[in-house]
Amino acid sequence: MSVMSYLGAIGAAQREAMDADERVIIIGEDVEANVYGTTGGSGKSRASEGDFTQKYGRNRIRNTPISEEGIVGAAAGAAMTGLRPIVDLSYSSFLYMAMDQLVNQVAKNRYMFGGQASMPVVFRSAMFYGLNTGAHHSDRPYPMFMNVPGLKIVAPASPSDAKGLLRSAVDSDDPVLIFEACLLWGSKEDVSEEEFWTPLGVARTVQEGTDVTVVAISSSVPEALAAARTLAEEEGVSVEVIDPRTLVPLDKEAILKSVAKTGRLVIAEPAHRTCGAAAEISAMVAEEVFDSLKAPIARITAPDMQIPFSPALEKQMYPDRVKIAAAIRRTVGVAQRA
Amino acid sequence: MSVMSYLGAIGAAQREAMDADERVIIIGEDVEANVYGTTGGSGKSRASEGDFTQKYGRNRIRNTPISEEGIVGAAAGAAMTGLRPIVDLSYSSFLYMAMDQLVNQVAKNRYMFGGQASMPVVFRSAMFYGLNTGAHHSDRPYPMFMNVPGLKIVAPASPSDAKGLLRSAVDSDDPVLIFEACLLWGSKEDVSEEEFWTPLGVARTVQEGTDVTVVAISSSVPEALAAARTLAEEEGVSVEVIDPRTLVPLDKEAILKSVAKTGRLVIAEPAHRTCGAAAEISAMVAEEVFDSLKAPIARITAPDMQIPFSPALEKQMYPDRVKIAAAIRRTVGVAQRA
Amino acid sequence: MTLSHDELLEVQRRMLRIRKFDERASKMVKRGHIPGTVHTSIGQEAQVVGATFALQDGDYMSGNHRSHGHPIGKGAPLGPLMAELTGKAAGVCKGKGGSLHLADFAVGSLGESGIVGSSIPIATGAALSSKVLGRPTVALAFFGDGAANQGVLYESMNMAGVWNLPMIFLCENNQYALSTPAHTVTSGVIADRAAGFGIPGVRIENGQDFFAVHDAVKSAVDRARAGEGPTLIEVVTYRYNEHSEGLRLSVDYRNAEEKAEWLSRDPIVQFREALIADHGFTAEELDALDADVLREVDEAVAFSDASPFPEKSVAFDDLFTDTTYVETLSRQERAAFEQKEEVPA
Amino acid sequence: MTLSHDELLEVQRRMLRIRKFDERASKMVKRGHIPGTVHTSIGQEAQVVGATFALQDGDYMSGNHRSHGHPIGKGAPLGPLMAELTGKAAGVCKGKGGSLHLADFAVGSLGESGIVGSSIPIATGAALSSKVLGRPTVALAFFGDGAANQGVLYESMNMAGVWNLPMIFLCENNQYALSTPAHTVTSGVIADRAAGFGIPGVRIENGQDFFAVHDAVKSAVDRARAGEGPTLIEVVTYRYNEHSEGLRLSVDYRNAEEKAEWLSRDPIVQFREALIADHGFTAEELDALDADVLREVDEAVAFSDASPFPEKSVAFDDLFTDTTYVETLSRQERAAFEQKEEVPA
Ligand SMILES: Cc1ncc(C[n+]2csc(CCOP(=O)(O)OP(=O)(O)O)c2C)c(N)n1
Ligand SMILES: Cc1ncc(C[n+]2csc(CCOP(=O)(O)OP(=O)(O)O)c2C)c(N)n1
Ligand SMILES: [Mg+2]
Ligand SMILES: [Mg+2]
Repeated sequence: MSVMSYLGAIGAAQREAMDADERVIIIGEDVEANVYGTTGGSGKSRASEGDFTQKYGRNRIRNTPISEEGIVGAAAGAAMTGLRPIVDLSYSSFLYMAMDQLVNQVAKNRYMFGGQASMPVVFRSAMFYGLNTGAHHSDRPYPMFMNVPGLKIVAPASPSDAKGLLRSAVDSDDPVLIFEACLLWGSKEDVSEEEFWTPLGVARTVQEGTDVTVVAISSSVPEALAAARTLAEEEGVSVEVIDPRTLVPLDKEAILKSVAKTGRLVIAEPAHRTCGAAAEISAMVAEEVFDSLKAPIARITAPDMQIPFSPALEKQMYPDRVKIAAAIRRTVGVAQRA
Repeated sequence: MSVMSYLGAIGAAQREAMDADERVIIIGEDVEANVYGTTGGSGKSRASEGDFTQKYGRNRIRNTPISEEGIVGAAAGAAMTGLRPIVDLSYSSFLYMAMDQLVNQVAKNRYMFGGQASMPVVFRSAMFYGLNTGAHHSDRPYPMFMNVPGLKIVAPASPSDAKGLLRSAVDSDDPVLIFEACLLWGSKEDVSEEEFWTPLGVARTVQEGTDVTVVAISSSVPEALAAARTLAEEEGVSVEVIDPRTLVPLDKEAILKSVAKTGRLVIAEPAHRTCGAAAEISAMVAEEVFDSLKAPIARITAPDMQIPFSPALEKQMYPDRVKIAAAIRRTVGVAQRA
Repeated sequence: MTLSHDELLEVQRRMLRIRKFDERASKMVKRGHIPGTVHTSIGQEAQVVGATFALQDGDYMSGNHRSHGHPIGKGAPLGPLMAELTGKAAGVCKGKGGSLHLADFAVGSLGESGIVGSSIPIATGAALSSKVLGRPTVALAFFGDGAANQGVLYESMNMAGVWNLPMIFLCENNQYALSTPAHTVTSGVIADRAAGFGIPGVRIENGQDFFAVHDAVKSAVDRARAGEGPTLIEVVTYRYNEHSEGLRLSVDYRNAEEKAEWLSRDPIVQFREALIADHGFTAEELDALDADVLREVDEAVAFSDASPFPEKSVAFDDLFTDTTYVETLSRQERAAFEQKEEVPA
Repeated sequence: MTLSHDELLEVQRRMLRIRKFDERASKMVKRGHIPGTVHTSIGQEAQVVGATFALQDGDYMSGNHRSHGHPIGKGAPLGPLMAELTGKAAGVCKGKGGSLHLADFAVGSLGESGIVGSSIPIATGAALSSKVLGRPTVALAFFGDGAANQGVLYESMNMAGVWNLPMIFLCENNQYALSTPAHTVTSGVIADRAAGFGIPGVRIENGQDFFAVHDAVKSAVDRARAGEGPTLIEVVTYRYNEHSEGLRLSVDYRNAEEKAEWLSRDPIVQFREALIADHGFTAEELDALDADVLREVDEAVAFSDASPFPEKSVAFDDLFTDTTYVETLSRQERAAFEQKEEVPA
């Protein structure tokens, strides 16, 4: 065990994956100079030297032109013919550039070709919201990919998960999109320095509780935990916090079981509200365990607005502990009134 | 009044809009030769001659290269500088090619620039599912655009709405994506030959009822109506069928009122299930009128699978009257058991 | 390079197979025996086989909506291709791809793309694999004059150029993209676009001449295999049929004179004449080949006819390599898709 | 063409404004007075003003992440630009765009794009408007050497070529895209890419020379306005600062020698020397200009300082032209965003 940051854990997983399998390559803009901090030396934080390039060479660390559509397509073609690329797309807002390749080729080829192709490729990108980078650099677009069958979708919320889920993603023979959260880059915890794999499709119960279930996604997980602590301390409310970790496939059983137990559900996520992951989880619960529900399901999300640049405006756009706590109170309170 | 097909109604609306305002232009692949049947002469069905080009000239009927990203971006730039383009993107599956322009420019510019820009542009595309055209030509991607604030989204289900909503879309100073359904192309009804505008954001109650609300989208509307008829005749169930017509902005009040009355909700749409419009409507209802609900909300959608080519496989992928009727029975039955 | 007698015969066989296969497919669309539509390569056979015959086993290729016959050019048997067009279980993609999204990995076909331009980077990725893994294979992307205006082509050419990939970009310039004449939407000359991306560009004016196409592609393939990088080749050719079978446009965008001129230079007829005039073939031998190919096509149709349609559940296979995903589909959903009216308890 | 004494003075003023504005912005980022980051044009002023000064009022332009100063080149006042960088209500975009997504419609700036390459077709669309509506305006897209590998550039060049649009594609080749040297990711020469798209391509080797840039852009603008179509211009230049302010990379991807060489050819110093040597300006006059510009920048900062931050509710404006949409946000949602704990009844 050693203390690792979220960003360091990603770097460590990439290094392990590169060491474990020669077919793994890293491809992306500015990966050679380690601009985004996951192809460097230390594995603990932004590295002091760009030593993935030194260690693995330019054949396997491919610094690319700014051509997202071409890069994603080439990675898909490479995955169909023997490589296992990790594509670093840096900001999640750049995924749109490659949307055709992601939806029409990466997600569909295996299916259309009746299983002749397999597509072992990982697309990493970071959601850079909350840092006053404006509407072009603050997107959290994972929900739109959830509507595309054929993509596995991962959103790690802790350093351990960032490491373990990335290893599973690289070893998966199916395409995986990993949405990292730059707000979590600096978060730290003890992480095993051994190799380990966190399975895709298995939720993590971050904290057990009995009064209400909070399903929280990505950077909403620490906020939900903080809200849960406040409520436990100040109001004696027992909150169960669940982090789905992978959004496709979704660990429905874990969520349903928890809601069956608590009877109440709050969902928190940083994406826009309409057709978000929270909508899906809410609908799924309303279908499957309707009779267990004691109160309306509450969603705490970003509103259906773009992200403004000004620090006076941006902060209010995301779920935070205050909003999540308010929603929990409302959910528990409504039931008390009933 | 005259009998118009859905496709003919689109052509009629385009002609009216071109006549009404010189700034309206049509831009797209093969529009000059009227390949997709909405830039031709008769306005009633596939036209016998490509007379939009004759009537309005090549300056306003712009046959383009196959460059969707460029076309959409150019239309956006043109809309910001005085034109009011109608962009014909033919198949909805081609929207991915232009995703960056749609999400990062079309949806965001007005907001980012503090209102300096306006974006009066319409993007038409047809969802070609159900015709054995395979996974690259069968997408129904409107839900992913619902997660993008800044786009108005329209899905007409009848010839009248196809005409009236398109006129409102062209007259809107905001960007509108219209998702047509080729399964409806041939559907016919009496449509006014006068100019009329169907407002965006107002649902249509297709049929009133008291036992259960069915919200149906696009080509699911006629299927829902057929299911409703069967249930009324054979089982005496009174079904209210609502067609939201515009998905953004969504007429929430109409849906909530209906569910408050019936206490039961079935949602039918042709898109994939996860994070679809049905998920959003379900979540919205579970938040807002939870106490009125007498039964679980049911979604009838395409499954989270790609679309296979073979006619032996494809038919089962979409909501139809049988599945919708089954869901209604289940929803009503559950309540009866309660 | 010179081709042997057997090789020349094989070339003519493959061109004929494509022609006869597509002629049959065209009829089958009209009779409703093939669902949806097909886009034929009739008229473009020299361009297709000129290119595929320059590739070796193990080399990769990708195509577009008009490439269901290109695996034939690379030696694929006809039966599974025809069964794919009819949506049968014995189809090369189990009936899930159809004419527009057909792949035949056994002959290196990484797939067509119904999305114009979209498969170009796929082949480029196959060239990248070859390079990274040190394999001697090359990759070739087929695309049309219409696709040549998709930006991803230039992203791919740039990547292939800067990484010196073993890649051939082959533009099938049949002069029209659906109803749109190439010259009305294409600024400059497609082959000339290579230079700005630091790679050689070749334009073959007579794309109906197998030898012209084959020579150019063979040189490019040899260069690529020798580690000398990518080439763009534009082949000027003509499709005889409408854009797709069954499509009826009210506007006649190609004139009769033009059509007649191209028909007079038919690639298969020309090649046959050359075989007899210059390569010692007899008319009898080639007539026998014609008959043989017709028989092959009949057999392919029989193969397709004999195949059942896929089981309904096949629609739920192959999305992912693991099957756990299917189990996450909701109970209602699975029930609905089996058309059951009641949910399992 | 020759510029008048006043015009030459105005050129130097605008170049100085960009330099001093960006130098101040750089400090403000480091002190936390500007949130996020900024990308400066320091070192590239001749290229910016050489281009913008060739445009007329009413002409359009679009830019990228490094173009917040380009409106200055087109004559915009500094205050609202600085207030935009600080996220203030008086910002030209009400503080909603910031340095990366700034537009200034008053001077024809249709906006920067934080997405590399993405604003190129926007300017192309403005050129299309000019053409369709018969207006005499032209449009110019600024983009970097990195952006030159985005496919949408070639889609746009092709459209502009085939429609003969009044359009200038201006590549600011500062030789690096973030940490990546252009030559390692660019195959061929950017300016040479024009030829394949049937339009003229010009490469200006000395992009530090205002006159060289201005001459080339002016000719292209004149051609465009005369209905003779688009031009691609590649200007070789250099950015003095790191990619963005505050960014610290562990790898030094540019060597000291190279930096020194470029610093020795500073565009503003060169232009000043030319003004004195060839155009009858005095050192005093130009010193006064320096001081004047410093004062202008001080005033811009004061303007920004004096402005309040926008009201929270401004975050909910401007998505659509109509306001009904905001009313459809759910009650919970609106309550949450006002940080209220209880839902309104
Ligand atoms: C991205 C995309 N845009 C548009 C289409 C519709 N479409 C299908 S084929 C075609 C014409 C293609 O022309 P070309 O590339 O020259 O190939 P050809 O059919 O002539 O072989 C068009 C516009 C498509 N399938 N994909
Ligand atoms: C589509 C997209 N990909 C990547 C980035 C990240 N990024 C921002 S600036 C930049 C370098 C741009 O280089 P260039 O176009 O040469 O402009 P310069 O910064 O040199 O002026 C990169 C890679 C981005 N903003 N958008
Ligand atoms: Mg063609
Ligand atoms: Mg640069």
